[in-house]
Amino acid sequence: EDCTPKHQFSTIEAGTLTVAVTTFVPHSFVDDSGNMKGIDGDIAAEFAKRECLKVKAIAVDPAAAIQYVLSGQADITTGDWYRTAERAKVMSLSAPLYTDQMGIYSKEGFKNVSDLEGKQVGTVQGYLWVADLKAMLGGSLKLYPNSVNMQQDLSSGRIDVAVDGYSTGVVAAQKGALGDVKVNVAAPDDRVKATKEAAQAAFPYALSAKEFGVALDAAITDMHADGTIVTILKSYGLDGTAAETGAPRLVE
Amino acid sequence: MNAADFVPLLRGLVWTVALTGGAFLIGAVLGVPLLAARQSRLWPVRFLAMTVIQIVRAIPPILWLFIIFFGLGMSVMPINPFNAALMGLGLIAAANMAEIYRGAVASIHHGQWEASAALDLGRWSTFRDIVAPQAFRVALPSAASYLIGLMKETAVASTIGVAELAYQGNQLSQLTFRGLEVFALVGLFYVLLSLPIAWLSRVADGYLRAKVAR
Amino acid sequence: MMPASDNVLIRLTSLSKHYGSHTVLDGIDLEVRSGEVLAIIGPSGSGKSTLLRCINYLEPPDGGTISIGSMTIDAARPVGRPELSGLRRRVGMVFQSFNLFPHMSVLRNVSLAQERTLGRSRAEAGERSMQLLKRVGLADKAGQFPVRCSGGQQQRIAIARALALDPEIMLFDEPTSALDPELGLEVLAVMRELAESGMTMIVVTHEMGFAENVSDTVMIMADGNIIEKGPSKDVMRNPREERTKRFLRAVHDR
Amino acid sequence: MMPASDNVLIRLTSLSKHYGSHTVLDGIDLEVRSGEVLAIIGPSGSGKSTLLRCINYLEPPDGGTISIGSMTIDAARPVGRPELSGLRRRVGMVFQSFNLFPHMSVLRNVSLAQERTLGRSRAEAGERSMQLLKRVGLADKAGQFPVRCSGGQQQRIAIARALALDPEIMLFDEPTSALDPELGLEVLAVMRELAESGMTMIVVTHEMGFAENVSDTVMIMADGNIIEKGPSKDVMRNPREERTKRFLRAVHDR
Amino acid sequence: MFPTQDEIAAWLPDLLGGLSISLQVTALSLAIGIPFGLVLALGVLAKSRFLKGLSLFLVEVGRGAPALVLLQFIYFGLPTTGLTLGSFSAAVIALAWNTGAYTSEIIRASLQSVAHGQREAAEALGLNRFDELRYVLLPQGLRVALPALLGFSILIFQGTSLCFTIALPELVSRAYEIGSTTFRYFPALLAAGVLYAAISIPAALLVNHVERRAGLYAQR
Ligand SMILES: Nc1ncnc2c1ncn2[C@@H]1O[C@H](COP(=O)(O)OP(=O)(O)OP(=O)(O)O)[C@@H](O)[C@H]1O
Ligand SMILES: Nc1ncnc2c1ncn2[C@@H]1O[C@H](COP(=O)(O)OP(=O)(O)OP(=O)(O)O)[C@@H](O)[C@H]1O
Ligand SMILES: [Mg+2]
Ligand SMILES: [Mg+2]
Repeated sequence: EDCTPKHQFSTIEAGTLTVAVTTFVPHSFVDDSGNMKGIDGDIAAEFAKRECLKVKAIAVDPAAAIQYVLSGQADITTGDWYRTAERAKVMSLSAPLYTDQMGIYSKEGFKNVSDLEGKQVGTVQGYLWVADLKAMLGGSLKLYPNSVNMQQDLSSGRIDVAVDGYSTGVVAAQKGALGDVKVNVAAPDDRVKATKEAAQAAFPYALSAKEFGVALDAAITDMHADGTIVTILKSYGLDGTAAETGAPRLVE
Repeated sequence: MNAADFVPLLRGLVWTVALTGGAFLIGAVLGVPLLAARQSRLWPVRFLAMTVIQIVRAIPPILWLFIIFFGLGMSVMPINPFNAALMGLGLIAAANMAEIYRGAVASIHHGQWEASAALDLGRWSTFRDIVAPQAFRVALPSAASYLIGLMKETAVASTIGVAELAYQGNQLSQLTFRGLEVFALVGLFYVLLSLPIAWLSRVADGYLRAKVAR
Repeated sequence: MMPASDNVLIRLTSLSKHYGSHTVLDGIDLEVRSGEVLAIIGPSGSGKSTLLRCINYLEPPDGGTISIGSMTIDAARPVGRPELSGLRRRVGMVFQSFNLFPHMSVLRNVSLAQERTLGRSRAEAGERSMQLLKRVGLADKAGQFPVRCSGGQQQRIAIARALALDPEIMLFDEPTSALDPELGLEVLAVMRELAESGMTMIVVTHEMGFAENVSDTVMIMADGNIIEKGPSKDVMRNPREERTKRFLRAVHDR
Repeated sequence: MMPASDNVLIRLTSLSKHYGSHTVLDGIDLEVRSGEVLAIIGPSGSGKSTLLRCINYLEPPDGGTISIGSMTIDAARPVGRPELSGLRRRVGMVFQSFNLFPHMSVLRNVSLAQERTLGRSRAEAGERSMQLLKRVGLADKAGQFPVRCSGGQQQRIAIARALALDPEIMLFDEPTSALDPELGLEVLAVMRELAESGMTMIVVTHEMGFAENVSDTVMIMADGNIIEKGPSKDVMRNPREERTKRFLRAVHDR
Repeated sequence: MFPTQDEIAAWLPDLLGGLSISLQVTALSLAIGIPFGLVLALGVLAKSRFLKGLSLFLVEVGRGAPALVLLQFIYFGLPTTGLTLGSFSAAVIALAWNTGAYTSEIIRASLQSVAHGQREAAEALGLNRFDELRYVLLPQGLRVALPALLGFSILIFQGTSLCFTIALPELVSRAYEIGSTTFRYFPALLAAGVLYAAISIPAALLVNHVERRAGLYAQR
């Protein structure tokens, strides 16, 4: 099979892109047959294809995913990893893949951060807005390890409102998992920075993998230009606007 | 949920069983020399063994897996996630089994040791012919209980990439957005795995007890 | 009866044992001739069991020497494994509580040490074990587990087990005191038969009949010392020491 | 000695007990008068312990009745907790192996049941316990743990513990057979004193001296049956039954 | 691999907060679970078929099902029956059940290890069942059970990490949170591990000591 890679770089295992895949639907998961799936997964797979690499996907926990890359056992990890300044100290972060907006889930159809006040609010660990919400809501904010647990508590009424990735909510709603709960993008609010500028998702990779990073960034830029990313987003039921990431930035 | 959803769970089950069985075997075997060291006549050996047992038990399993997989795996030799999990859980099992053995050995009537010494059986024969078979019966219920606990503990292996039962359950719950049903099913699998262990240990205990009772 | 000091098989010199500050054996000197049957009697806590257990080093003594035939062990020096092993093969021991191995058949109880320490083959050991079980009248119990046997039977099995290593000396620590009169009798019969066959025996016992009629010599212990020792009839009928008299009176008054 | 059949305190009628197909008590009929001391002797396995243990329902019998004074328990019917409790307060029991509570002081061993079952205050129970410990000669051991006491002392404590509930009847199951002669003697002295004070006692024993000299009546058991029973001197010196003769001979021959 | 001094200083308040929750859950689970284990042990030993069956069921499910599943059921499952519990209560109930199931086996074995004569003596003295248990069997049995109970307590302490699935921010979840913001997962987990050890090891030494003290009566 004829295939010419676009760039010259090395991977951990020659000819193979090793990916530490966290389970984070719809962004990243491994399907029944062991293939990497999800928005991040499809993008990473497309990158591998263009660089003539086979894909080796390892399903791991987020903590281990980062450690996999740090310890040189995986090239990248997928899982809606946001670009932040703090994270960038430890790992390189690829060019932005798409933006993920803060979604407010409620029966009432809340859109504003101020609607959260005085309510029992739940959110999922790892998002950018967690710190701001914590500062704002204090004890009435509950933190969950993943969306499923939180959505269960939303339906059992232990929390009144949930804050989660907008895209996650859209997909859950399509699967009928949310019932009469409505998902809205949060309106910009000074108290929560994440509402003002959407977070950019990226692939973390090792600080030392300079050439690899160049190739990865180039591929992502190409995929933005040729509409691949929009197509992938749409295939998961999202509208394509999230692909308009703007310039790379690091959230402080 | 439909029948196809079972397939990954069953695949996860295989890993869980392999990991549980392997780690328990390592623990059951390594527990013996660890116990011997714990009971050594030389105090430094005794002290060292005690320290090892305490530290191994005090640190959470997930950390052991990280230390072995990323620490050892990076600095000494590459190691795959399954083997790392096997090593980590085997180590923990060894510490716990050594303690279980210790209790069992302590319960053996001291007349048995005296009779063995008087017959000049030697250390090895005393252990193999006299102490081990009797301690085995005493240790059996605790060991079975521990085995069941270990089986559930293997869930930590999913953090470093072993697609065992808990991982598959977690995955399925996220794909289907159905936490409760999936966990019910996963829980049922675990209970179903544990029942034969519990049952076998009760039967074996009863049988061995009957053999030495009037 | 043999002439005194002729043909000494066991010789203890100033054997002593302490637990902490408590002196249990206070420098025991003792000679036992080959073929002699020595009965040790005395009140509880006088050190009788400790003396027996020191002789075959189940309890290492603190000082003194133990000689069996030409072999001498000095308690003040560390004792090596081969020496210990040599000692224990020459000395068989029977306990008050039998201490049979409950998880093995009667036959295996008797065979095990032959295979492990004498290196006999399974068949050879089995054959010898059956001989011994016949001798104690229990050939039919060979396949049973010990719990299925009465106390008297268990003690006879324990005797067969100790005999299996072909010891030169047999030690008995109150072999009948856990048994009821009739069961004790069957054990005493086996012991009497053993004594008549010429076995050298040291027996801690409260069986006055045995002490008086079967044993050659009786020794009275109190507080870690030998108070009195002599031909059994003499000691049992005309004790010299006050302490002995008191003890024998207690035994008879019961 | 009292006139026969006068003033019966304990009456057993056709008391029976089976373990599976094995009959351990084969319909025992027995009367014990108030103040009488009955010694039970017999070979191992004859059912002596089982009989004692059935009398205070440690082992529920399968059939027959047990009467203590005016209270009657029918073994064929289920027995309620209050009845059982009434029975056990009237009957004290002393075991061969003492069975003291090792984790409690001697004093607490004696006090516990008074507080829990008679509802005495701690002070009251303590005072009574000290009286009893004095009576058995052990007031100075009150604060010790039982393991620190010799066997004979432990058994005397066990007697004090049983007496603490002011029972009308005391049962003893081979109270001296785990003790050496001198220690046994001190326990027998306490029992003799108790008998002289008029306590009704049933004693399973192999102590021929006690059976002959202290007890009023001796009863021989074999295979779950009463073989012979009568005034102690008669039975001990001139047994009628062959089985009794054989057993007594074994006892004397040892 | 290791956290820097600055990191430790920054993380410690958060981790200690998590530790305190872990400790509270552990303490309450043991305080409820061990007596429950005693009840289950007595149930398994009971003569009544029904009691025995029910106890066996509770024991086998309680130790067969992962604590995680028990947790999910009590927290997410019970609300469907109209009973809604807070995270903390749900965690305590689930872990107490788990504790009860495991310790019942330990306690049963230890009670059976008490010499038969002790039970007889207690009965002959007319002590009722409860007093027999309270004054005679338990004090002697617990001494035997102590090491096993401690081993199990450490497991439960470590098992509190599962409580995060029902939104209880215990120690390991705090380490994860630190990891997810800083990508310093391993050092954060290591710090958490050291905190675990800092509690478990002294606890083990203490129990060792208590064990020896409690055994004093058995020595001459
Ligand atoms: N392991 C030990 N530690 C401390 N003291 C001990 C130990 N073994 C025995 N003793 C003490 O040594 C003394 C002698 O014990 P020994 O068993 O030899 O007496 P004995 O004459 O056999 O008595 P008995 O007739 O009761 O068997 C006793 O006071 C006993 O308490
Ligand atoms: N729990 C039990 N289960 C089955 N059989 C038993 C049980 N307890 C006692 N037996 C049997 O009942 C018979 C009588 O036992 P018991 O203990 O009453 O005899 P004993 O006369 O007291 O003997 P010893 O002098 O040895 O104490 C024996 O054959 C014994 O094996
Ligand atoms: Mg002795
Ligand atoms: Mg008896």
